[in-house]
Amino acid sequence: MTTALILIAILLLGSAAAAMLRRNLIHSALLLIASWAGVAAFYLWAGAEFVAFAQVLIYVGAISMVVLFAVLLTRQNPVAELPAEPASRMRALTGITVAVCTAAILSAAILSSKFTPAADTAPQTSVKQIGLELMHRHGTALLIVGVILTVALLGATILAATDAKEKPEDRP
Amino acid sequence: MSTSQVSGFNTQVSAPGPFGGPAGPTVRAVHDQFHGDLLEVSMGPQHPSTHGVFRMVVTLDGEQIVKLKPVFGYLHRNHEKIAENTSYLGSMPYTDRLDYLCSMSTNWAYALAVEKLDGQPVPDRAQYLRIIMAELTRLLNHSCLVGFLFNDLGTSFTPLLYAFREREKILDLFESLSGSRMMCNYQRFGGCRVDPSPEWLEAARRLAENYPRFLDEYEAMLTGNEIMLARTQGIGRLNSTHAINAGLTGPVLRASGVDYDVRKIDGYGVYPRFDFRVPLGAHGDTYDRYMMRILEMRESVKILSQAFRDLPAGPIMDPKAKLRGFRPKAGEAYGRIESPKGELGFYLISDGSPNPYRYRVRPPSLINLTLLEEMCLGHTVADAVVILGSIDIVLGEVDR
Amino acid sequence: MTPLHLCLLISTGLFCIGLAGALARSNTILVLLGIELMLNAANLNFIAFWRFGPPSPPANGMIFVLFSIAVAAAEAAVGLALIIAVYRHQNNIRLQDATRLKG
Amino acid sequence: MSGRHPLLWTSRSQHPPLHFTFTHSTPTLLETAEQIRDRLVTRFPAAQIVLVPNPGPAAEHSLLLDATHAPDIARFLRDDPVLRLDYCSNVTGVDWPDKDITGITKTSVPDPAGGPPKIVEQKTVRRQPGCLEAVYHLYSMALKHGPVILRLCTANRIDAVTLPSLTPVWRACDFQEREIFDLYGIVFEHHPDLRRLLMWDEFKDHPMRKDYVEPDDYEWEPTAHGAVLERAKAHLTPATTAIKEGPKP
Amino acid sequence: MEMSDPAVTPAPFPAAGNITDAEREELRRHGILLTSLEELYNWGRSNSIWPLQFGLACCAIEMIAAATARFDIARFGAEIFRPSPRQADLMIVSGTVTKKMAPQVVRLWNQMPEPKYCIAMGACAISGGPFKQGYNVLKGIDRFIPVDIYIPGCPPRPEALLHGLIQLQAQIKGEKLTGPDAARHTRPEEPSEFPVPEYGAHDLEPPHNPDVWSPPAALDKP
Amino acid sequence: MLGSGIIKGLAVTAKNFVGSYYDPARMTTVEYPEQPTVLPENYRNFPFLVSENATDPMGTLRCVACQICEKECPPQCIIIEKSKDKKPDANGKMQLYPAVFGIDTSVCMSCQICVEVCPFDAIKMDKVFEIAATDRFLDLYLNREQLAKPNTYYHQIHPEEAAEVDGRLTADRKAAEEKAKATAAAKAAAPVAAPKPADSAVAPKPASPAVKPQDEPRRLVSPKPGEGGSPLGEGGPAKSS
Amino acid sequence: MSPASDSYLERAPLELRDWLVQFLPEPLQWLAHHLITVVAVLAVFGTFFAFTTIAERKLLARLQNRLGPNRSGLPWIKGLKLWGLTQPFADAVKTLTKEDIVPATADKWLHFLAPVIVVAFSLMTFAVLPFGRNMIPVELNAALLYFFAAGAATELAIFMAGWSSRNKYSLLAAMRALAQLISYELPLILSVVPIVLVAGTLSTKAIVLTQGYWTSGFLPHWFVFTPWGLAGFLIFIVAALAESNRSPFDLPEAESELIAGHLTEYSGFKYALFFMAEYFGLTALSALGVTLFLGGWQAPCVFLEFIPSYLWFMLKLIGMIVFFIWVRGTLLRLRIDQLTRLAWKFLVPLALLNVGNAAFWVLSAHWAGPLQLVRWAVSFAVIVIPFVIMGRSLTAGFAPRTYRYAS
Repeated sequence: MTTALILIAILLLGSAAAAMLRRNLIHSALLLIASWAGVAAFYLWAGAEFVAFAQVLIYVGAISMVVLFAVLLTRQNPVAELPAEPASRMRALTGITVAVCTAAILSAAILSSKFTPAADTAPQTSVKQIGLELMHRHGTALLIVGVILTVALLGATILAATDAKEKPEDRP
Repeated sequence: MSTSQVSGFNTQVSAPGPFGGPAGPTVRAVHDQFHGDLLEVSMGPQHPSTHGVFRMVVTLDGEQIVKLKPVFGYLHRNHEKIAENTSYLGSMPYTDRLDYLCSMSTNWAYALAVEKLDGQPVPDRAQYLRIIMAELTRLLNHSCLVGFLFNDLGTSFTPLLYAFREREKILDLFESLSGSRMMCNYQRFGGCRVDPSPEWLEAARRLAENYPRFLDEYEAMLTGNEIMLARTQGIGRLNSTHAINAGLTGPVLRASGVDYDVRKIDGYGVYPRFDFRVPLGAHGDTYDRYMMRILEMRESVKILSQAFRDLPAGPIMDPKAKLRGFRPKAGEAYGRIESPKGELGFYLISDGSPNPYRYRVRPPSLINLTLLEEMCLGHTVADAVVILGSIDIVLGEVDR
Repeated sequence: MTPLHLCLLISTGLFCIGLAGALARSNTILVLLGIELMLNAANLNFIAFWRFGPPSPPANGMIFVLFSIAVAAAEAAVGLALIIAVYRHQNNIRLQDATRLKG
Repeated sequence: MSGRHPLLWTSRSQHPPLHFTFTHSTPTLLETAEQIRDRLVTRFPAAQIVLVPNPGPAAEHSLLLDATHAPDIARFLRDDPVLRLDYCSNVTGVDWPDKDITGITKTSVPDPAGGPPKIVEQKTVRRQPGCLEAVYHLYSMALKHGPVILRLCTANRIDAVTLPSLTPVWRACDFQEREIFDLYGIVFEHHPDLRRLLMWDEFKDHPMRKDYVEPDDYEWEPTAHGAVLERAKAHLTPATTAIKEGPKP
Repeated sequence: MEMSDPAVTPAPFPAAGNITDAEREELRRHGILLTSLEELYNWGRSNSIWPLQFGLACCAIEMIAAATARFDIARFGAEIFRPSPRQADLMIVSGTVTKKMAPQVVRLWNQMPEPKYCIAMGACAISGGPFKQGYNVLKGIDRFIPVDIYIPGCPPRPEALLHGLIQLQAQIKGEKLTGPDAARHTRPEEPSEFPVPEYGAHDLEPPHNPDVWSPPAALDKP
Repeated sequence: MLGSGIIKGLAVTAKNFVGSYYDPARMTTVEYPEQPTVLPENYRNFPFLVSENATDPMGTLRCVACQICEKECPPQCIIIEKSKDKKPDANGKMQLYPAVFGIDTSVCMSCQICVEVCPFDAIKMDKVFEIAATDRFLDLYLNREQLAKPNTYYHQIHPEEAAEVDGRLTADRKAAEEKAKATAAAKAAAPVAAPKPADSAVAPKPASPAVKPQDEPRRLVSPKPGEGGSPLGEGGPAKSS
Repeated sequence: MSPASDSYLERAPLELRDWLVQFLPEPLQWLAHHLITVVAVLAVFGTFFAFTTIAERKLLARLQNRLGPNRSGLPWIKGLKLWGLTQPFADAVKTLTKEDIVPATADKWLHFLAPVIVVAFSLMTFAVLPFGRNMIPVELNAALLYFFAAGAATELAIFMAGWSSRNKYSLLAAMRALAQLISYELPLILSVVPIVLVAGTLSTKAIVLTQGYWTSGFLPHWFVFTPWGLAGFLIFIVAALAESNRSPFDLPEAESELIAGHLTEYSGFKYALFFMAEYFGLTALSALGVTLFLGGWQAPCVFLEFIPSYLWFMLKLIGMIVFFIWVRGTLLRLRIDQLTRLAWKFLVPLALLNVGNAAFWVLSAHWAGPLQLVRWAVSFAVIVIPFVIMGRSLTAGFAPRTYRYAS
């Protein structure tokens, strides 16, 4: 059980870290997709089947496509990024320092806290149950999310589709 | 001759990297204009839809064409040079290989030019036979062209194979008459080579009679198809003024609404004795060019039925015509016919020797490509392929 | 160490990788992807607590994750549209160059 | 000028039109070539326009224009309401190499002895410089007549090989003039895109010229005769002899 | 490996008497295994010849005709004309190869994966044919790439192409994997890619590839 | 309505699908190697030489090496060398014969001009098309022996044409014989001149032995690239301009 | 349970599996159980793939009035033709032994990974398809979601293939593949939503079971026989064609435009993998269509139930595939902008309306008598009227023309 988790974690973290390190944007995007797939695997491991598939469908099937499209549309040089200038090296250093510090603090906090032991089996939740929950208890939230999505997509379309040239990629 | 000037014109676009990296100067200029990322694709000379070894250097913005330069010469077989070193008769089989889909009409064009050069009369029966061959060739060419066009539009060969099924029937006729499927070498100066038997004529008549049935089926298959309409209507529009100025001829010109058919204008052969109509398009787009072919085929069937009805008896060859040692009088002549692709002309200068001094082919396929770029600009790659298909080129004739 | 601890640590790792990417890289698309990773880290937490945490209303964790995914999708769409707009404008996607709001 | 055109070198122009039956008709020209020439001469007094007769049965006479006025004349022909030659069907390049013309002048020398005058033939060999020529066949689609044939001649075949391009007048000349540039080496001034059309860009020769010599990429041919055999002989060592008979089937 | 052909007595063994029956049996089995593998391999390749969708001139039309209903090259499993050379097994050089086109043809040939075959269809592809007097016509594609089957004719009938294809199938079926007469593609020393000629000022450079093509000086009397 | 055109198209292909099972007008596939190709009488592929006699093809060739076809052949794929001596032809007239007659089928464009210009009906078009080969020179260059086919073969492949040709030839022969008779009579009437034996020789003589030595197997001589002897192999980028 | 479910043929495959498993020790039985299933699915659909290719070639040939491959025979045996049925195996031998070329400039890893991923994911979709009564490899609650999630990854592989080849045609194909995926995933999923709505489940098994009733024994309650089901089925077919890159939506490998699209630089076995994946994808989508709309493994009439369920499933599957081949043999290709327009302006709105239609169907489930007729009429109208109107606007400006002749 834990072995599986650790394997998943290695896939997930490794590909995420590699994605952030690669110079080639397409490689980054593809590695990130692997990382998202790892997240889905984690959900599956945790017994959240529905969420796992939704994760794959939306992240791997949709968001990744938009990302790839964006990368292709904004390609400029064969080398994705120019050689690091001092300023950006500074940025990189700061960023990594901040991230490491955050990691340290959070890990300390997690390790020092105590949780009530979990149930042995995953809570059984059927798809129907999720649907009912969504519609009843979280109906308002669902509506709001729907509105946000619609507005965001409209905005994205308007942003990307300037000079009357409609591109299909703007509608994820 | 200033060869340095030649190289001065070498504005060949350098091959860019896979992502439009260091491209040629022209591409850069376009880049600044359009402010997008351009991709330069070289379509051909080996490409499924360039109808042979034609090449288009296409600059793309996304899928849209911002520049298209045709490159010719991959099938430049020096036909004209060879003809200038060969006797008049010896060039006849070479004309078969110009427009290798329509050897019969190319033969005729050449024979016509030589007859004009030498003042050679042609017996009536031969004139009728020539018309029969030319119109059969038109049927063959147009149905194949439509098949190829559909192929470019993305069918999996089905219409092309139906067209070739009918083509085989016509080729069988040609073969049994002239001895060869494609390279008929049938016309001679002053007549034709072989007189068809009554059975042959009967078979040809039956074929022409049944052809409309095939055409109906062919049209039912895809003419009304919504995808076909959307893919061809409004694509590659061409207005008549430009078309005339660019010297376009044949169905491509008539699709733009210009009434110009050499069969009617020159009245060569015995065409004035025939009752047929010339269809005209209104929009000058790919669909019109397609429909011109279909309608012309229907008119050809009419001409054929009249020809079979009126075919006179008599010799097929002027008895005074010479086969060997043919030396036309000094002078020059430009003979032209309405080949299935447009105006096919032969310009001959004779200095009285057995070989032509100058032998020039006016290739409709080449000149019809003059406006290819203008027709394609703003459309997508997929459309460019279709527009090219609708022009109907044969590389043997384009490059000669 | 309970599985929950492990899950949370993984989530922390993912979060910090995303954070580092978002802060350190100068490519706008990568910054956006870093943020996506951070969102995913949060989702991991939701599921981890839903599975191993104290009893809660059924499916709550999952529903939160679903919402989060939806919002992330919206965010990605808008973000990438912005990037394309910026690219159209200044012909590159370096973060440093996108400092002005006005063209 | 008139004497310079290759078609006028020999006595071809003396042939009267022939009578013959022609089963194919040509579209009639609204004006004869002479009429057009006369009209052009009045319209462009400075231009040199020569009628080049066609002695053959086709009898399609042509007009030889001088290079400087050619574009204007062409534009006039295109827009003239009587002619409306809106369609340039065919553009041909022709190479007329230098040629030795043997002229025979007969002079009758009165016989000093008082007999009938003796006719003395004197041979003069004149080296006629050649030229490169572009021939344009014009038709009218609007009025459905034609052809009017224009000829343009370069000054010589070596260095003065420029002619004005008529592509700005008729777009139809575009590829055809490029082809002539490629194969004959006539440089068309003001052509929008004068590049080689058929041969590759690195190619240096003009293969349609009469004096073009092909690169000798000889290979053994079983049926070599004539020119091929001559070429082959240069490659055959004395030891090898080509023998054409082989085994029995 | 010498035992690829069971009909040939194994040479490296000193004498037949020195091998035991078991060994002989072993050898025989090896041979049979190899030959049956060879047969399977050749069967697969000969029945699945995918030509490159590549036409040059008049013969290309007859090549298309061979693929159409009347002649139906599909019966031999060869109707999958691949537009990309990467997936093609057979290059049918159908028509006149001009000097301008020759580098492209060689390039396409180089792009094809082994095992690959070449049919020169029609007079022009074999020798330049009627156009061989032309200044821009290559006198036979075998100047640059090796040709397996020549189909004369101008153009050859579609049946002639089918006949050529059947001959090629027979040739493939007879190919050996090992031994001195092994197929070309199994011998590493045989080149798979050939130098692409360049456009020169007067001609292709070089006008032919001497490694591929050495024309006979003459048909000589012994 | 949207889709009606598509359905119509589907109906057409369905009709063809069904039709391909019973309608011979639709199903036109010929199972080529098994089903022999039926060639029309006029079909032409490559030329062959007509000989009168199947047993002695070389001796009875109609060809008199006039070399007209060699000159007229547009791609120049025929080579003829005249013989030094003469042989009687079918009419008994002494004629030259081709010592060498070769056709390079790898060049021939099957235009039939050689047949048309031949005044002796000596060269005709063959119908054999299954000649795919693996060697360009050994297999595709046809020599006299390979080209010669008897008149009976000609009758077999072009029956009508051959009958017509034969009719013409016999008419010619008769005319020649009558003419010969007439001259003989005239000569007989004339006091001088004894009839030459060749005039009455009807049976053609067997092939001249002079030809024989050439009919030996030929061999390809390839230049050896290593030996710097023959420049033939190189060909080389010889620039002549 | 109907008596048919007890028939020997019906139970045979499952019992064979159980019989095989019982020989193994207890802890391995679970593994073996699944392994056998996987192997069986692979074997059946591998063979099915092989015969689909030959069927496609033969059917296309017949559509085009040809014979098609008919003489491949067998190795070692001369003179045997076997109607060309062994053709795919010859192709397999050939492609497997063909040289594998990786372009020098290509992204080697991605170039290698793309075909692997595409085959893996297209095979994964088979896991949730019920091939027969009780014959479903994995029973999942969210099976439909799983199917689409796995299917989404295949287009990603096409993108990888196109991009990593460093060929311009491939790159164009990659862009097209992305645009196509983004456009058609939505109508595909939306066309399935009504099923989920009516059946009330995402499980494929349950969806098939809800279709397992008949009116008077021969009118099956398949979803395709309802107005919304028919509309959904049509949308599904169009979207499935697009998803599996089949004509008229074969834009990524549009032969006449982009040589071979994303496959341009693939040779040998990798090409074969793509080829395989394309057919697996087609088969999987057809199987899903059969499951969702055509009653899955259910027999069309009660009295035909004696035929085992898996045979019914196969029969329907073959029918779907034949239809797809027929379409391929007839239609021509759309352009990329028309493709996206068709998706966004036609299929998506229609599919959304169809969801509403299905909702109406559920709400009006209790209507009886003459109201039943009203229910059908309304449901039809909700689909047909927008279809006609939107179809007209989609083809606005396009119509066959009449022509004049020169006087």
